[in-house]
Amino acid sequence: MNDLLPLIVAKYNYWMYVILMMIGLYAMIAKNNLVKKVVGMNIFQTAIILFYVSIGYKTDASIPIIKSSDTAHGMVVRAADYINPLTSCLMLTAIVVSVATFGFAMALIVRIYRRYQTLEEDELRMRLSE
Amino acid sequence: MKFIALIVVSLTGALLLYGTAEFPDWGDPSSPASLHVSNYYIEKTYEETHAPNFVTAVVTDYRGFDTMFETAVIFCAGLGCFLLLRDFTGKKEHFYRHIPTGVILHVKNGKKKLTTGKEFEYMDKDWVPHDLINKTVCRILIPFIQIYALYVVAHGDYSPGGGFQGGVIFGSSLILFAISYDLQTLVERIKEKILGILAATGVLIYAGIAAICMPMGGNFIDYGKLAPLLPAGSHVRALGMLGVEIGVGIAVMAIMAIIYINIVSEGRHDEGL
Amino acid sequence: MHWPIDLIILTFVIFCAIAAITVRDLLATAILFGAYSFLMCLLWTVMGAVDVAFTEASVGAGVSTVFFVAAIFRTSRRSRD
Amino acid sequence: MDNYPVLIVVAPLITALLAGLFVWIEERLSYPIVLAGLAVSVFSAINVLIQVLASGSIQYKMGGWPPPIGIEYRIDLLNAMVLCLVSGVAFLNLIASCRSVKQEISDRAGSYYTIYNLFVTGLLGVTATGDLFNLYVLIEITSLTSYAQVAMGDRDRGPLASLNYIFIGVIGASFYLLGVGYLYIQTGSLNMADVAAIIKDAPASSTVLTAFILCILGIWIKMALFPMHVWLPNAYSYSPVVFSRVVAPLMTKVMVYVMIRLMITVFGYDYVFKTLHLADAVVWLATIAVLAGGIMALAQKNLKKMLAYIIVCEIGYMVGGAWLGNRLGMTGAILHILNDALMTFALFLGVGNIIYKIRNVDLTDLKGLFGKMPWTMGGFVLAALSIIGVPPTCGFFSKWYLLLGALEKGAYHFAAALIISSLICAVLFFKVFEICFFEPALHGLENPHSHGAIEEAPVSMLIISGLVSLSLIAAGFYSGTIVNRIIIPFLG
Repeated sequence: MNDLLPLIVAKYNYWMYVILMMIGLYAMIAKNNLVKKVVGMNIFQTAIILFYVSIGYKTDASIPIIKSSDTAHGMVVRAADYINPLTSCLMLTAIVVSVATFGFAMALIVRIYRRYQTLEEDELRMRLSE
Repeated sequence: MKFIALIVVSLTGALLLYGTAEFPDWGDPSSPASLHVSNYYIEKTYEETHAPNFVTAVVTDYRGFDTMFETAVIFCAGLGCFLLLRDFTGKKEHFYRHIPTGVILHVKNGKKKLTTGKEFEYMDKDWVPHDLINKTVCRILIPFIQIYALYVVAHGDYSPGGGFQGGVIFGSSLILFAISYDLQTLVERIKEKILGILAATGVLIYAGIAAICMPMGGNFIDYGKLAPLLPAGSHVRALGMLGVEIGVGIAVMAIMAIIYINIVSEGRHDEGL
Repeated sequence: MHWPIDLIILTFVIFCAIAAITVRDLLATAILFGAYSFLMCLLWTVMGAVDVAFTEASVGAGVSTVFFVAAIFRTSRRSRD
Repeated sequence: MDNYPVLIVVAPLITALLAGLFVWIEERLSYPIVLAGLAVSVFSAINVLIQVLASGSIQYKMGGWPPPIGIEYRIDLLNAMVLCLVSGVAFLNLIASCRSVKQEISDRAGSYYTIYNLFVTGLLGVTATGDLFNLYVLIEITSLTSYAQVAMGDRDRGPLASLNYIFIGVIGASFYLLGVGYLYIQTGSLNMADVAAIIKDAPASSTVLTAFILCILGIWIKMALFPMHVWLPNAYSYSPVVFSRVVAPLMTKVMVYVMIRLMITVFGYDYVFKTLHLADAVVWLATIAVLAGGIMALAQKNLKKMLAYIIVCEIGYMVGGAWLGNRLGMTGAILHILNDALMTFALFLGVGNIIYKIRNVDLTDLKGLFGKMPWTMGGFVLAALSIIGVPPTCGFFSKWYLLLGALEKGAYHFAAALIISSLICAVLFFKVFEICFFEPALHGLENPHSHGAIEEAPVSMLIISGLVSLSLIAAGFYSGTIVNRIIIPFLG
């Protein structure tokens, strides 16, 4: 049992992000209510951010802000002390993108409800066809 | 429909899990992702840009081009909400209650609004009457939220935070103002025109600072070339980053307010949550 | 060894995600969605990415939930599935 | 001035923001500002093309940082050609549709020009960038602006079409981002050339294979290749005229360019065709896409929907050509990017002029159009002939290369699909011409004074439509030089 634990720890984040993504994807495709689909879309995007952040993690490394001890002259900065700043930078952009899409999708939902008075996919299809 | 979804989900899930088979372990410092480029950032950032926070240095300086387009993305969202929801016609009829006598006035397509207060009270199914405790607490709280937001923008280089997070906090203080009072007071206090101008100028500040580097002889986002413009002896790149952060903060603050106002009032900017 | 915190929060995140999708009332979905964002922010703080956590907290838990509730205010709370 | 490569992308961005600012100060100024931005972009795109033709590929380091550290633009022949195409089409479209914007989006035309220019910035950035993550951010800008513009069109169906477009667009963009993540965890860098160098000598691992499948799947979804094309017909037919005229020719072609860039530059020619054995399956998928697009187009009642399905069919050509694996197929695919963009632009210009005069374009409303709008229909006929593949026009030459590539590769099913779809297009367009030419106009039914008098679209729209239709023939004549000067050296 005890050799199984490191294996789980080694890949746990990556299995979990796949499960989260699949929850989001399932909600986007199978759910009937438009708002639920939008929530599924946001969970789908947040799962990818989880994947990127878990790439950048290093065990017992501190947050990516330089310690005052390292800034003294002549002190060489060891890369293993800090986590990977690049993935954090990329994920700031991904969060902004997911908020922008989420805000715009909510505006669309308000607009659709104002015109059709329903947010259910099947009722919408009926009202569209008549 | 649910059956197709299950098939698609299980297929993509299997593909992704197959991909993770040969991943390096989670968190080991010798994985290729944390060796190649990210070591350069960790070792060289403080020397070159004098900014303690690596992430802000990478976001605004090394990969500043990405962040400019990220700000353009949030600008597109705000503009999209404005274009989609805004209707200038506005509601025609308004209801007022004359408080002393209790008579309800039905004003048809009145351009002029009666002054609510002692004499008249606004009556509308969306209009939420002011709650005294809520109003006073928020009136005390909002200035401190805004100061905190300015702190977050200003200290982007030193502590976690930066233009985008500060802008969102400032925007949410405006939203808190709209919720605690009512949307009408926020729209009167901060005109839609000012929000529109602030949103565009914020992103323009970012793109402008980046574009000024070109006539100064550098490539597109080369803050180093801005040295002649800034006081001598200052850390040019750190100041360039700060200027860009301020631009992002202004833009995001205005855009959060625009999106909220348009969603909550269905574009009529009269009554909302 | 601090990795147990990470595992626990990850399992909470998945429960929150499933709950946010299956619950019928949209306002409950909004609150669960805010909780999901907050737990994600907690997870990233544990993993050291503080900038991303700050952004997710202010944006995911903060402004997205406000847009969500504003949109529900203008549409309807009922959802058939 | 060596800043031209970045000027192509930044000029439309800054002028879009200026127009967004001037909307609140002086609304009338926003149109000239946006037009100036696109003019600067076209000018610098042509300069870059001349520089690249003269001295090989250009490298532009953002912020002065060397490539793997910072973002870089690496403009080579394929890049320069598509950049000129995108900026040229966007510029001409803005001139041609100034009046139709006023007609359809009257009260907020100024803000519309801002989002139009941001859309063009996104497209130009996608074409010019040499960085994988920067490509994702720009795909996101292109998508978000196109969601907004689709939602602004038809009052009733626009928002719903846009919401469906969002769901599928987000899945596509996120798959691409995931593919970049899998590449990053394997190579540690985001620059295209750097990643290619690391992948070339690293043993082929399952991570790189999954990264390839995810990136290509994401781009296929954004490209609306057959099984994933569900969003395209609604999105393109319910969007405002000015937007469908710029998105139809450009959006899908730029995504085909991105697919070719990923296949050749990032993953390498031999990795895609030697180590992987997907090429034949993809050519079969392209065949199905070509046939399905054609058949569905036959079933349409609305002209815009019909053209949307023809686009789905054209994408099948390009994907099939690129995946044939031999030089002829790839040449045909790249030439088809250029030709198809021009043909679709000419078609949608014609449709836009018709919509400007007659509100909706169901096939029954097109009665007697030749009498009423001779010049527009002339341009439309020329574009239709080019889509069918009649020799003098450019459509024939790219189909010719695709056909030769298919026969050389032995993919007879793809060659058969090419010919059958040309016939289907012929049937489609002659059905439309038959309605427009022979059936008498409905006298006095839809508008009182339509006794056969010529009701042409305004002159500005006609000049552009005529210009583009003539350019189809010019592109036909010059396709030889285009292939020899641009495509052969690029495939090198």
